[in-house]
Parts: sequence; C-alpha cells; structure tokens
Amino acid sequence: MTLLARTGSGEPPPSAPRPGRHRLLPYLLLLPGAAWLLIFFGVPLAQLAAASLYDPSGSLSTGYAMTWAFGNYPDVVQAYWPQFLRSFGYAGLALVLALLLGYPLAYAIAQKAGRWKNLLLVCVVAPMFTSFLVRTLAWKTILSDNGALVGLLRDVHLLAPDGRLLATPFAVVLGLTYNFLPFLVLPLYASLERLDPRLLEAATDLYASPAQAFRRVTLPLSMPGLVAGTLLFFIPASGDYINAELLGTPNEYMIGNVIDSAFLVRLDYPQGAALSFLLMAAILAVVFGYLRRAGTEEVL
Amino acid sequence: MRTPLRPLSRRGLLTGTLGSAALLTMGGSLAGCGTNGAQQTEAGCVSEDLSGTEKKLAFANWPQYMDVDEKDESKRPSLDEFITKTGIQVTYTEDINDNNEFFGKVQNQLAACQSTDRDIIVLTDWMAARMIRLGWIQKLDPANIPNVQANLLPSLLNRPFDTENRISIPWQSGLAGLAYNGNVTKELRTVDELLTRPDLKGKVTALSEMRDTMGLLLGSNGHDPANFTAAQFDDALNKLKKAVDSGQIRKFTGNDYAPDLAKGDIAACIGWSGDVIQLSGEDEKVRFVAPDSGVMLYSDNMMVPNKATHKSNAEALINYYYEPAVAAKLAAYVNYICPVKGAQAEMEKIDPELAANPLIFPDEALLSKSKVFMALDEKQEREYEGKFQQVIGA
Amino acid sequence: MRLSRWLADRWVMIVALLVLGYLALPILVVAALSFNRPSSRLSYDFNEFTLDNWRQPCATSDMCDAVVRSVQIGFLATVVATVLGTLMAFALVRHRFRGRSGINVLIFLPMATPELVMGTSLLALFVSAGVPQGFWTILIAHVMFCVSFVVVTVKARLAGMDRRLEEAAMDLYANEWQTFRRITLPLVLPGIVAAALLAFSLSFDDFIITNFNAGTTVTFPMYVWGAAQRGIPPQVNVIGTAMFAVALLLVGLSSLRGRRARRANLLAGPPGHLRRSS
Amino acid sequence: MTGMARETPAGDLRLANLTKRFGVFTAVDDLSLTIEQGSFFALLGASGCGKTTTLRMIAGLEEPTTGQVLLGDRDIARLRPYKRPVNTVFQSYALFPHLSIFENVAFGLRRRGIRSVDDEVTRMLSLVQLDGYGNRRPAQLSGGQQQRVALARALINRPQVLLLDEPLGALDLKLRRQMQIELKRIQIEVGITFVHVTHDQEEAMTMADTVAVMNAGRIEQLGAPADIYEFPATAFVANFLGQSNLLAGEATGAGGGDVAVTAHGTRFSVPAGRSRADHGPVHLGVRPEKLILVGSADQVPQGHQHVTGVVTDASYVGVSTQYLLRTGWGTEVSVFAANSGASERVPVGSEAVAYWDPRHAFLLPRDAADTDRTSPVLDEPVGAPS
Repeated sequence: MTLLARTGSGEPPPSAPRPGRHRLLPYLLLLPGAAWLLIFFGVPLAQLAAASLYDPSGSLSTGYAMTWAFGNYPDVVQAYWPQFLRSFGYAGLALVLALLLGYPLAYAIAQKAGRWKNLLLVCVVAPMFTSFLVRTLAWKTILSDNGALVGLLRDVHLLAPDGRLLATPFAVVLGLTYNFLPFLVLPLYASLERLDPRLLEAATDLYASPAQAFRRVTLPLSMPGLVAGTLLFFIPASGDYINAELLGTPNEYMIGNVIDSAFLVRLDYPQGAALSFLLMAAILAVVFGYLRRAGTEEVL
Repeated sequence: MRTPLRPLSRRGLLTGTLGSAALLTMGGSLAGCGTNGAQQTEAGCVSEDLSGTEKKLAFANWPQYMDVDEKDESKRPSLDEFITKTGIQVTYTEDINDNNEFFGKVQNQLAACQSTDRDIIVLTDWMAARMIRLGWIQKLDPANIPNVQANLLPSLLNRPFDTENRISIPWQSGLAGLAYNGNVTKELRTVDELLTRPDLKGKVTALSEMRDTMGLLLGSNGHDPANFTAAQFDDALNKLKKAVDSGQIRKFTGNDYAPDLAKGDIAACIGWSGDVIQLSGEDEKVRFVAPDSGVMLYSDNMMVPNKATHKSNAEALINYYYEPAVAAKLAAYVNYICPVKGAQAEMEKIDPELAANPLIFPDEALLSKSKVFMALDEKQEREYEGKFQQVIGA
Repeated sequence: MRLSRWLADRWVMIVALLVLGYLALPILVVAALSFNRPSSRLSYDFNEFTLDNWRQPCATSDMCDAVVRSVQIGFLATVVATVLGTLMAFALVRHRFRGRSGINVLIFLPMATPELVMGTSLLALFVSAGVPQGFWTILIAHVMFCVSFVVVTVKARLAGMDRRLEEAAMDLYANEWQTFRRITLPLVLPGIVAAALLAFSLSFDDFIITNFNAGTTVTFPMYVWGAAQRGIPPQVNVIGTAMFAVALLLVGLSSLRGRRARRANLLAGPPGHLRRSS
Repeated sequence: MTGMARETPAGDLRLANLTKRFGVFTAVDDLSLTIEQGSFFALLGASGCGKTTTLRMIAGLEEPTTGQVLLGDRDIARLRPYKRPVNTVFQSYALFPHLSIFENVAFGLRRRGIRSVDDEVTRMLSLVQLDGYGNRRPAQLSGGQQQRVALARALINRPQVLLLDEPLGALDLKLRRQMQIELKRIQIEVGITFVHVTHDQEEAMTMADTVAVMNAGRIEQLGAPADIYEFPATAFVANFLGQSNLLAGEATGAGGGDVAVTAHGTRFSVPAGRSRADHGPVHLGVRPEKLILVGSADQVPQGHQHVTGVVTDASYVGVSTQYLLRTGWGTEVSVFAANSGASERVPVGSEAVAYWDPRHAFLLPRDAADTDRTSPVLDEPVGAPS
C-alpha cells in the first residue's frame, strides 16, 4: 500500500532523505533537547529508580542502603491499592464526563462555529493562563455549602437540605474534569476540524441516521484526536492530587496524595519512589491497553 | 487519513520503554550504593560567620507573620526599624507555607552540609526538634541574645529539644484547640462533641498537624499528650478513624480551614488560636474553645541553619524582637501568643483590648490547661506519623 | 414541533456554549472577587465593590515581585523550550534515524510523570551536584517539563505540512537554508507560536516542581499557595483576571492578524493545535 | 548559481539506464530515452507506472538508484534541485500559501539574487493572463488560475527543461482544453523543452510532439502520437491509447506481403508491414472506428474482412453511435459509426456484420494465455473523432 502510494502519480512521496548528507543532522537537532531531558529528567529518574529499591528500614539520619528491596513494590501495593483504584476510577469517571462535555464542544467549534471559531477556541485556552490554584480555589467558592449553587440545588430538591457538593467525590471529579478539559478538547478539535462535512452528507445520503453517521463516520475519523486527547487528559488527571486535596476529603484522596505524603510528611523515600514508579507503570499499562483497544498505532 | 509518519507507535513505545528501563537500571546502579545519613555534627559541618563584613541577613518566615503598615502594605514597621537601627539589610521572604513542605525543600542541602541561603528560618516545635536532632541548626551565643534570656515566657523555657534556650527561639506561640461558628451551630465544649455530635456531621475539620490533632484527642481520652504510650496513641487514633469513617470529619487542613469556618461551610473544627482571634474580630460568633481536657501549646521558632553565614546578625534580630515594645507591636498585628514577658505591659499602650486577650497573653488558667506534645525520636516519629497519615487518607 | 426541530439543529452548539460557560465560571468568580473589598483577610466572600485592588495591584508586598519573576522565568523558559522542542520536532518528523523510539519515550515520559516526582528527584540532582537553587534552577526545571509539550505541538503542525511546498522551493533555486527560512518556518510558525503560548502558560502556572527547586526565590503560584494558607489578598484575583484578559487579548490579536494567513494556509494543512498537561 | 548557463541551450535531455528502487519495489526500471531540445515530450502511463518518479529524478527531488540524467553532456543526476536549470509545475501546484501571487512568481528570481523583478513578473503574469492578480493569495484563486500561477512561477526562470506533473488533472474539461492549447502556445513561444507527465492519453496526443507510454517502470512505446495510435507496439499500448478490439489468434506465417491469422476458426490476414509477429499466438487488432457495420455479409466490399454477430448495445454519443456486437464465439466487438447521416442506425438485437480494411488492422504478439480483449464503452469516447 505504501509502496503504491509512493509511486502513484496522485500522491508524490516525500523525498527520501539523502543518505550521507543528513546522517548527522537529526542527531544535531536532537542533541540539545535530548541532553536537557536526559540530564534533568532521565538522571533524576534513574536515581529515583534506585531509591525505590533502598532498604525500607533506613532513615533520613542514618541514610538508606541499597539492598535491592524489590519487596517495596508489593508492600506499597498492599498498603495503597484503594488509592490506586480510586485514582484511576476518578480519572476514568472524569474522562467520561470530559468526553461527554468536550466532544460536542470540539465538534461545535470545528464544524458549526463558522466565523466564531477562533473566539470560541480562545475561550477554551484562555482559562489556562489564570493560575491553576486560583481557579481551583474559585471552585471552592462556587461549590461552597452556603453558596448560591448548593442553595439552588437544595431548593429544587436535587440535594438533601443538609447535602453538600464540596468535599464529595462529585467535587473532585468535577474539578478534575474542569482542570484537564482543555487538553482533551484541543487535540480533538484539531482532528474534527479536518473532517470534511461532505462525508456526513454522503453518509446521510446512504441511509445513515444522524446517530449512525456519527458512529460510522465522525467518530472513526476523529480517532487520532480522540486518542491523543484522552491520553493528555487521563495521564495528568490520574496523577493529580491538588483537586482531591482542595475539593475532597480524606476519603477521596488519590495516589498523588499518598506520594506527596510519602515524600514530604512520612519521609519514606523508598516507598515514595516505589509508588511513583508504580504510578508511571500503571499509566503506561493503561496507555498500552487503551491503544490496543483503540486500534491505533499513533500515540501523540 | 494521511499518516506521513508514525511519531510514536505502540511498538515504538514498547521497545522505547524497554530501552529506557535498561538505561534506568544502568543509572540506578550508579546510585546503587545507597545514600549517606543526613545526620550532621557540630564538628563535621562548620559554619562561618561573615557578619563582621556583611551587614546582611536573609529571614525566611511564614506568610502574614510580620506586622505591616496599614496604610502602605509594602512597609513592615518593626522590621524597618531594625534595619534603620542596625544598618543590617534584611531580605525577608515569606516562603514557608508548611513545615513538611519546607523541610522537603531544604533537607537535601542541610543533609549535604550546604547553604540554604537563609540565615533565619521559622519552624514549628516538632520540626525544629527534628532539625536539631539531625544536627542541622547552629547554636546561638547566649551573650548575644540577652533579651531572650531575660524575657522568654517561663512556660517556654528549657523545652526538651532545646534545654539551654540557645538553638530555637520562639517567634510566636499559639494554641491548638476547638473552634466553632455560632451562626451555624450551637456551643461546643469538648473534643468528643466535635467528633460525635450528629448535627456537625460532615461539617468538621481537623488539623493535618499530627501533634495538634492527636494531642487534643489524647487529652480527651484522659491521657497526657506530653507523655503517652503507643497503646494510648492507638486508642486516640481509633477514635479519630471512627470520626473519619463515619464522615463526621470532612477534611484535614492547614490554615485553610479559616475562610471555610468564617463562611460557615464548616461549623466546627480543630484550629489555631491566632486564626480564630482574627475571625472573631470580624464576627464575634466565631469562637475559640479551650476544652478542659487540654489544649496544645506550640511555638514557631527562629533558628539559624548550618552554613548560614550571618549568625551574629541573626542574633541581633532575635534579640531585637525580644524587646517587649517590639514584641508588642508584632503581637498587635499577628494576634498569636506573644512569647515575650513584659510585652503585655507595652501592649496596654497600643491596644488595651488586645492586652486583655488571654489568647495573646494567656493567663494562668489557660496555661495550666496547655500541653506540649511529647518529643519523639526518629523511629517514633515515623511510626506515629505513618499511622496518622494512613487515617487521614494519605 | 418547531421548537424540537430548532433544538435538533442546534443542540450541539447549545451544549458547546454550556460547556464554555462551565469553563468560564471560575474565571467569572475570580474576576468578581478582584473587585471585592473583603471583610477580612480570611474571607473570600463578596463583601463590597471596590476598584482599589485594580488601582493598586501591587499594594501587597512581594506579590508583584513574584509576578514579575514568574513572567521573566516564563519568558526565558518559553524561548529556550521552544527552540529546543522545535529542533527536536524537526528531527522527528523530517528524518529517519536510529534510536527514534528511545527519543520518543524520552519525550513522552515527562508528560506521564507526576510533577511531585519530577520536582523532588530534580532537586536531589541539583543538591548532589552542589548547584544552588534559585532563579536558574527554576528555569532549568521549567524548560525540562515544557520541552515535551513543545515537541508534540510543533510535530502536529509539521506533520500536517505539505512537503511538496518545500520541494517546489528547492525546484525554484532556494537552497536548504533559504527553503527553511522562506517556506518552512513561516508555515510552521503558527504551530511554534501555539507551542510557545502553551509553554508560557505551563511555566507561569507551575507550582509543584518550582516549589522544590526555587530555593529562596518566590514565584507567583508559590505566592498564591502561601497566601492561601493565611488568607488570599484580593489582588491575587486582579492578577488572575489580568492574566486571563491578557491571554484573551494576545490570542485574539494573533488570530486577527493570522486570519488572512490562515485562509491562505488551507493548502498547507491543518492549523497547529495546543496540547497541554499540568 | 555557478555553472548554470541559462541563456545558452544546453542540448538534449537524455536519461541513461535510469533506475529507481524503493526497497524491493522497482519504480523505474533501466529507463533510457532522449528528449530533443525544444520538443514537447509527454510521458503517458497509468497511476503507479513510474512516470512521476522519473520526472522527480529529472527535477532532482529523487535521487536515482543507478543511471544518469544528462543535460547536453552534463550529468545532473546528483545535483541538488536548486542547482539544475530545470523547473517543475507540480500536480498540486504547490503554491506558497503565505506568499502573494506576485511573490510566488518572483520566488525563483529572488533566490537567484535578482533585485528588480517587477517588470519580469508583470510580463509573466500577463503571459498567463493574470494581470492584476499580483496582490492576491493563492487560496483566493480558482483552480485554473492557480495552475497558471504555477506555470508562470516556473517559466519566469527560463529553465532549459520545464517539467509538468499532471498539471491539468484537477481542471474541468473545458478549462483543461483551454489550458492545453495555451500550454502549447507558450511552449512554441518560449521554445524550451517541455516534459509532460500525464495519464490522459488525449492530452498527451493533443500536446506532445513525442509520446512515451510507460508501464511498470518501463517504456512500452515511444513515438509521434499518430504513429503510436495507428500502430501500437503492445496490447497495453493499444488499449491504453484509445480503444482496440483485440482478437486472440494464431499467426500461421507470412506470404505475399500478408500474414495469415486464424482466430476462432475464421481466417484473416494483415499486411506484413503492420504485423509485429508472424508466428504463434497473436492479437489481431482493429480500432472500433475502423469498423463498419452492415446488415449482412453481402454488403462487405471486396478485399475487406468481417465478423458476424448480434448487436447487443447501441449508445448514441452525438458525433457517433457506439455498438457492441456479440460474435459467434461470444466476444463483444466495439464499433463506432460516425453519425454522418450516410448510414442507417442498426437496432439492438438485429444481426449485423462488421467489416474492416485489412490495412487498418495490426498484429501484435500475444501471451498464449491471453484471450480476446475489447475495451468497454467509455463515457468519454477517447480516440473517437470529436
């Protein structure tokens, strides 16, 4: 297929790089950035990997000995699996919500907004310039027990008279959805913008109902953006702890909170490091599994 | 769909991940010999004092823990006066938000006997104790801080982690007790009420500082927070856990409970006297309660960390803030317990009402109820902190 | 009947506007609070309208220093990360070379790593290397976590670009450098600008990694975090609102200016898009 | 731009043993041909036959695996594209979207360091009839206008060779005709070598002096359009260039200036001069317009040959009527009858006879497994008189 495309007159191929001439060029281009990442991300991560295998009975004042304590891993799983599950549960729930909210938004901006397209797009991006903390604190104000929103919900009996929004799983999921929604919308928008509306007309012409046209045409064609957006949403959301901390209660704490506490409060570095690596591994596993299901080869 | 290249494919990700794992293992084996202890000794980590030649001082403190001019919030009257008087240029930063977080920021330097670029840091008792235990703090020269020797409140003298009063000098003190908002709930008297009263369900917060929350709970069980056993600790912790599991306690907080308490989103909490006094100033229905089972007395202490190069300048500042008139000026703004004897008399001149406030100048009755949490060694600290963290969700 | 028809035609747009409202809600609260004279330091409730906060945004000591510092760091980090990331994106899109998947993972992993982990482990590196923390260590950290996002954003734009335009330029006597300067760069520029905006917002907003590597330097998010512990001064809301307004203005202006170019770019493939994580 | 003697003609363009492989796939296979200086040369072939790759090797956008590209005596096969006196009009036009029409056209001149380009560009825009369009952007132009910009952009450099990569493919029929004529006019005016790649046989025949038909990386036949059409070299050419009726048969040897052929039990003959084989399996080919349809064998004139069958389809296409005649052995033969009014229309279902002058037939060698071939009736009767 690709071979045909190469020589087909319809699609002139990109010129093949000239061997020899550019052999060193890619490395030169990569060198500064890759070196930066290797030194300031790779090396610290390697040290952290080592720390996750330190003797858990060490301490700050005596230091930690390297005992290749692989047992740290099962230990933290046993101690913190509920938080792991909760992290992925909340992030997954937030993802579903974000998809329900973000897909129509991206679709509307890409296909329906006409000359308002840019303005709407700016409205999606601009909140990111206001501090994360300021925004999350604003949510605290909005969801507050004595705020207008809760009052309204109580009046229409959607909430019990003593019900609340703040400090519930709902608030945490809402916060996660809110904070990471732009990451989902933007790649999705980029994908949907390329969608030719004539394809949908063709589908309806071929007896597809709007729902079928969406499922058979729009959705598959927006897949690259959907995959990228889903990952960019899910990855940071599952590692987040600020939302759980500010909008939740201890019963909503996620694995990020546990890592935070391991490093900062309990000073249990082997555990903290092991938890961090487990989180990364879990995220990678989810990413692999998801990509397999999504049936796409492209990640980002 | 045109895919002119495959930026990162699943297969690529897999091989790449395996490759990186190999790289990590290599890097890891470099760090494979473990880490050295963080413990320092006076002989092993010697700090130089350049105060003679450098009239400078870097002072790191908590936010809003220093008096500011009401008309011009960029001016700090008491600090400016010190600068004028001594000619020592003070760089004042408010970058301590949390004991643990700050410890995380400076521990690497101090463990390696490197400078933290700060000459004075202000930390709470237990954290001060930990740092002193690790040998990270310089001893002050008693001759340079005569005001401290003369004016430090007797109840704060000779604390277990600083028996000579020359390592960590209280900046401000405070009480951890109960607080409630009378607009949304009725009066509250005991810790047990806080943890069990049904009308408070989901409207209660406690402090994430283990010593404050657990100290009050130990007291409520009739045990002494200054001297308890592991079993007693577990008892108190179980009590806390029940309150968490039942949903009575909504959250464990730092200072951020205060706006919620003022608003009535939370009805009652374990809180700190200074915050509650400020809230009472706005709304007298917000009240601080010192339960009969005891309140926790804590201090935030000035310390000169290792490798800080302006110890004498720091001593000059510490001594200055132990002048009663200066201390009164500061206390009038920050509303915490003033650790300086004689400040109350000075306060009469500034604001007689504050001078009469037992939460700033505590009377004997209150002081007799107040306890200081037991000093923990590293092992105990880790064990108790670990258990506590598990209950509070992290 | 007519209403349901109308709804059926427009429900996507209606949902989109509702979602935009959801996105804007907290900003509205922040904007409102920026005109508030709070009843006390510890109260976030709207008390009384005032313009004082806007008249004297720097009345609170240190806050404006922190804002200026954040802007400086954001600017420098943006420049460095954009240059490094763009170079990498070019290498990845335009060249075949060995070690490609390794590089891809190196770029992917920082986006999948919890910030706390990056912050603490980078601090450990600085300390063991004896590097004093401050402005420059913050800058290094910011460049580190921004690079990946720049690469991803520029790559998307570059991949969507028609290589034939460059061939045409070469055919018309432009050598490699001239082709890059006259054709490639102008066409990839929207992607690079988007990446730069993204990098700036990431840098300006970062708290966790910065906090660990800041030494005694205080950035705006650190200031907010600290202030949140003891009561946020209303001027913080002024800065938040102003940043939002500036962003709106900036992107609005660039989209106005770019409107003509964008129309022309239809041939060159899809516009670059933003991707971000925090 | 050293060593580029633009004003003096460099001579013929010669491709010598040019081969290009992509991995295991051979796109161009040992191609050799000479394109005379100043000629209009068309490279014709189906998608994927290697014609575009050949063009890209001449332009310098693809490096040959082996072989030479000679311009006069100089081998330019390994020169960078911007060092060749060769310009290309791309299939997609590849106009720079961020530059105005004026700057698009001036691009090449500016790259060669020429400062005052105004006159030249204005002249060139007027040559392609786009006066006054200089300030627009490519996206604001119609397809035909864009095509002319692409042409102007290349021509302004007075290249020694101009490459045209299916430049008319995206245009509608009327515009295409117009542009074909215009291109031809310009080519005569500027007198440079044009190499035109296309899959449209009519376009190739209308415009080119010489046509090369390419198939699977090789040239099947090269020559003047009329020669190729009248006497194709292979079955592929016979069917790619216009339509042909090819009857599978066995040649039984030459004699008396004719080659005898047996097909489906009937004996035919073809003049030896129009036979590319005189033994073994062959295709006997006749173009549909060379066939004449009559009611019965009596009406076949002396010296002509015929087949008999039933008319299964008659399509009226204006200038002609196209019939399908099912022969006794089941093959359908295509017949075009000019609607000159000289003959009556034959109804579908009636029996009819198609005859031809043997001098219009041709004989091609055939793979033994190959059977009859008749092109289907096309929507657009290519090769039919129009």
